[in-house]
Amino acid sequence: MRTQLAMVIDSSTCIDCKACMVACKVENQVPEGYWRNWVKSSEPRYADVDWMDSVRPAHFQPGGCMHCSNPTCVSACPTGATYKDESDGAVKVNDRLCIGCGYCIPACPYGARYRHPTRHVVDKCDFCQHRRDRGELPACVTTCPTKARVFGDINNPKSDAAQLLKQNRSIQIVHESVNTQPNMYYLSATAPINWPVKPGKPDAMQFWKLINPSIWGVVGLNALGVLLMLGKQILMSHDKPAADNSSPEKES
Amino acid sequence: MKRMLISIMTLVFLTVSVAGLMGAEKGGNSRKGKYTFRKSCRECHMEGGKAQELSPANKTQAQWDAVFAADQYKSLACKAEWEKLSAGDINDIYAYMWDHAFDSPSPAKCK
Amino acid sequence: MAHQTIHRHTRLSIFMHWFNAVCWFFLLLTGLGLIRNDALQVFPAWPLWMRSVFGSPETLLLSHETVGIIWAGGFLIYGILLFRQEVIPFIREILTVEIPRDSLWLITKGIQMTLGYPALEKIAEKFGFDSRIPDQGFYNVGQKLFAIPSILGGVVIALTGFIMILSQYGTVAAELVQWSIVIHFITVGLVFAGLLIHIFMAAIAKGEQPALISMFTGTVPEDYAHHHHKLWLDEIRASDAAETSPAQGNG
Amino acid sequence: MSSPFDPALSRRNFLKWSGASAAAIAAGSQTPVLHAQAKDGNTGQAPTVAHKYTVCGMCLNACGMIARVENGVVTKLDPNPRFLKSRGMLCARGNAGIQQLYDPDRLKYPMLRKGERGEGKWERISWDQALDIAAEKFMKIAKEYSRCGVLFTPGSDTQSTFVHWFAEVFGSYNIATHESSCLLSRNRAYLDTFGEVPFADVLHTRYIIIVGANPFEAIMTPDTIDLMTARKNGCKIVVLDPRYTKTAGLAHEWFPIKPGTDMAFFLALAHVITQEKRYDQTYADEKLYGINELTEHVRQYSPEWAEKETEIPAEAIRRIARELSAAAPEAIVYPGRRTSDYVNSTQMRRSMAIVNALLGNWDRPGGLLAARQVGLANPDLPEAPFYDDNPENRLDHGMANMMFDEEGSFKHLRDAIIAGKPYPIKGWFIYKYNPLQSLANRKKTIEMMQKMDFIVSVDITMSDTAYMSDLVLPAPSVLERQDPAVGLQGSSACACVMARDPVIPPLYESRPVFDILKGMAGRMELAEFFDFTVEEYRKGQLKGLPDAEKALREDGVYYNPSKLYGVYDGKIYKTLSKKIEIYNQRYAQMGADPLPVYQAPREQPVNRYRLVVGRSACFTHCTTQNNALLHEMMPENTLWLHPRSARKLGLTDGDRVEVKSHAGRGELAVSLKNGIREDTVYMASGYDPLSPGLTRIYGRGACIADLIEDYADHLSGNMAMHETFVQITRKGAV
Repeated sequence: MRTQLAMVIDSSTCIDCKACMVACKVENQVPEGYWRNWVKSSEPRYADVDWMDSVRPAHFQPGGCMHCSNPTCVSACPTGATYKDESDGAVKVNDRLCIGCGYCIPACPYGARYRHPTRHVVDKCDFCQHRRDRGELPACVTTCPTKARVFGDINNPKSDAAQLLKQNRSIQIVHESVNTQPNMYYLSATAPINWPVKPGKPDAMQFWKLINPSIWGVVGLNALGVLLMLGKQILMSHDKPAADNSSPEKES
Repeated sequence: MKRMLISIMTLVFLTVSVAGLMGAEKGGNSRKGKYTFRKSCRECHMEGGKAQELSPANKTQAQWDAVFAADQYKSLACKAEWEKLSAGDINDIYAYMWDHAFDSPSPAKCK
Repeated sequence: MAHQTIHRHTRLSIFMHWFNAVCWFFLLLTGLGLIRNDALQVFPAWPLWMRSVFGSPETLLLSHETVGIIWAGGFLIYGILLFRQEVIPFIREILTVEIPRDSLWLITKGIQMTLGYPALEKIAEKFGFDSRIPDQGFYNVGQKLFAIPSILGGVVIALTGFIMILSQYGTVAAELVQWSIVIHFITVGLVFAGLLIHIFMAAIAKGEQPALISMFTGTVPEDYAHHHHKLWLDEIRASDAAETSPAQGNG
Repeated sequence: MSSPFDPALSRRNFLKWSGASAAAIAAGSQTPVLHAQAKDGNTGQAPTVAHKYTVCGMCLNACGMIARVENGVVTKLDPNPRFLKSRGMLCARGNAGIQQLYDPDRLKYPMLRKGERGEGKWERISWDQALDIAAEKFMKIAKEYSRCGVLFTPGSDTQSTFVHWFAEVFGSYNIATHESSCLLSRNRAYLDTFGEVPFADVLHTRYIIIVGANPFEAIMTPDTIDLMTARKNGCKIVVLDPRYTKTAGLAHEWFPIKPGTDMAFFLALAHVITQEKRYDQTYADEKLYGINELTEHVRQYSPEWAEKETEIPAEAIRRIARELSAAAPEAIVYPGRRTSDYVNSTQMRRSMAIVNALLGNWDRPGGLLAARQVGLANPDLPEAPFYDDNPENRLDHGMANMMFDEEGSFKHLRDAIIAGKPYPIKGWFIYKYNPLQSLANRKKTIEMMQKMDFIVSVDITMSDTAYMSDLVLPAPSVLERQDPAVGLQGSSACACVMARDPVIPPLYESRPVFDILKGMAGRMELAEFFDFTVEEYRKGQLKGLPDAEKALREDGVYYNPSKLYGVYDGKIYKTLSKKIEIYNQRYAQMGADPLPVYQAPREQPVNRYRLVVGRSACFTHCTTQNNALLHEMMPENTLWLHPRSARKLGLTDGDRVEVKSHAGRGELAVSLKNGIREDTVYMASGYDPLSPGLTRIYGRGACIADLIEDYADHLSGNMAMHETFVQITRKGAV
């Protein structure tokens, strides 16, 4: 079976220490004000109850790009710079093909993408490709104090991730409007579940999709017209060229 | 008013406890004792030295009391070294040993 | 008379024409190869093929951008250096339109091209207009009508392309880039649609071979000039007569 | 494809690389070191990558790290998986250690004050000048006021041992350590109960009560990680805290206890356990001293009584006592760390230690563990001289009756320095210590500084305390230092030895404090006492551990396998009774309560709120708020306020308020939080510095040191930081 790298996260062990966020930031030189990963937290919901009544436990949910199998970002990219890498199942950005249009940014329901302010391309998690090339785990996985993030090929039954997935009930976090088939699995109940947003497209992209058939149509029609005339020219070669000369002759 | 009362009570408490502590302390200068002990005794009483390694934390306060009881030192092998020390020096060493004994409030640390 | 040739294009114009043509084709094909998105691409195999031809998508984009810069840059330098000599006269020429005559040309020529002369004569008779195709200057109005939007389109294509390149090296408002791609695409589509007609009319259509040849030799047969661009020929003759300048003759 | 190690140059690679390395060495670009290395490096080729073992210094935990060094630039810090104490992890602060190294706010060269103190006018001087001045000024003070006229404050740092040594050979015993504002009351309580300060075997426990501690945010290795592992294994966690900390949020039960009443809870637990005979009688007979006195003493402290004090329901207290004793001995009352909270902190912690004693958990799995043998030796150093003209005692001697002589009490010392009695202190040597931000009553600390003739600060950045000093000396980060070996206690994980070697050479003109002290000693006729290198010192420490150097080189850590449980089998306790002293005889002798007697906290004035302080996982006290990587997590602090209290004050979320206490004032925004008691407010420490040298946080938020009033624990002299009540008034919305 094809490799599908994924994260299986036991969010009940997350203590919201933000080590993963800082580790990622350093490893990938993510600029100030931007993040490739995050920890979402549940708000304690005991506002109007008495202190001594039941207290809802806090819940923290580490995340990042979900490397979806049905990635809405990939279908938003006009150039194919954002692609699903068949070799490892990660969703990646080819920096050198990205023109920084940002069509993919609102297309991600998880907010996992941003436009890099100095590299001017879209940036996101790539499961620390360069670390994996060296045989290391992604920075967030390595650094996590409680090892809440388990990383591996879920299609390889021997991997920790696959085994964890097999042994536990898990959920994927999706927005109701589209099942992106994320490759980030959460074990047990994970609380701040409803934060993904409906994938959106910029107006320009919508306009493009709208007008796209017309443009192809105009070109196609013209091509057809030219072909017809060419055909006519070849088939109806007896159309008098002499008439061509009639005009100046008549005039002179 | 309440603050005043608390202050007075704290003061009373402190005086009582400091007095108690004074009573428990030996007369000598513990800091000087440390110095004199190191200078005069440690050459032998150290790891790999001629005699058993000694630190205040090797004995309880009661045990030190026994060591420094009158003329007790005369039964020790290093009697000659003791006699070189003045009564004040010995008292200082006693204070040092006692203050940092095994069961003292601040037992001597290895370092 | 029929064998006499008349100078029509300078060497530089010829060069610029073919420079434009080669760049256009290259940019069109590579640009089409850059659109890799199922919802936008009509020929999904094309980008894949293009990418493998160029070795990688990055080289494809890099080539497209490089040739794009050469194309736009070439015209920019050309335009700046020869602003007086070439640009102004050219613009003046393509903007000179005489509506009654030129609209009649469009109608008669259009009917002739599509339906043929007999049909033209019949229709002219029926609707009561002269079936003779009106005389034209250096460019006929069809060429003018293609020239104006394709020049404007070229500017738009160059500008939007430049914005896209710029956005990779500097901070450009996301919306500007987003709209640039769409406009780049649409403009290329429309200009290309016109281009198809230009190619047909100027190179393939019967009787246009002298025009095509002139894009290499720089000269046209006098009878061709007389037939297609009579007003221009008249002008040359008039000025020849006045100045007897050898430069304007066929040498 | 976008790997920074991809040697292929592309159209964007050049730009990308220049951007990336500019970010990485933003600060370093000014340094000769990096320039030199950049020249040496074969540009255009793949960078030379080295991985070096080191140990984190962002807090005192000392977690094992591997530094990745590319072309002489540290690019990433990763956890050392072989370092069992830190359980193969690195927290946010550890990851941000790289920013401390390359922070543009770092001090770069020695600076001498020009204008008034705090005016911020400095003159750059050479190291020779700096050391000459420091030596001359301290010798002058020694001559005029005795050698005890110089105060030394070494913070928690691997090289602080050299500051202690310097103070000893210089001849001053006026030393105040970080501990006197941190954990001394806990140490006192456990020392006076068990004769030793324990480590909790969190990993193997089945029931843990956490009070006055926040281990999921105040990250401690291995306790924090072990607590989560224990929780996964079914350990029950009960948290008492007036604030809904992350530890409270992840606990099975959380009780927002009334601040300052913790002792009532534990006395009530002891009440239930003794009344219901829920302790092991054989164990008690053999090991405990004073069980009968305790039973008698706590008869008055019923859960019903405690409910009135703590606001925790009596039946919950009774149930917890039963659950706790049922889980014993694999049950712990977590001893905690920062116990500088109330004026009776030692007795409060004593009540917790006593419950631990009743659980019989000492020296057993899942209980409290004794320190383990590490095996470091003391290097041979010359005997320190004795100066006869010195006063007999520390300046703060006797100001608290169970003070630790070698730690002192910053609070009492400060009072005595201001009073100038019993003798004056005129000089101050400060290393990694920042009382103007971290400790109560900033104004008073400034007042104390104004009494002094000469103050030297050795620091990495221009901290507030450095800013108010006369001579500021730049120190390197731990990544640039060679440090002596240190034995670490890792609870059940390990007892180990760590030692740092520089990952890169020191940046700018920074020098480790050892070099500074050695330089000063050489100018004070004390050269013979510093006639060694750190390397030689370390060799001396490791002389009894033949395998250590190899292990440190190959694994970055050395373990000395030692007994974990049953260390006390056949041994006596270091107490007067030689048993676990529930009833403390020495306290009785000196007139303190031999058994903890409940004292209600001071009554809360009307319209005042109790201010509590506490940790966030991204900040070590007040040292990392200005670190760019961590600053992003909390650009400024806010005042946590319960929505009902806010309504009473007419405040909404984000409103700016003035907070006032008897010590000072501050202005900041309020955050409405359900997770705090209505009578309590909380704010994070480390903001609104005096020093503009901390560019990111200067002028942001409010400073706890300006608000907290100065109280101290009666017994240990430890600072009491939760005794302050504040007044809150609206300043208008942002």
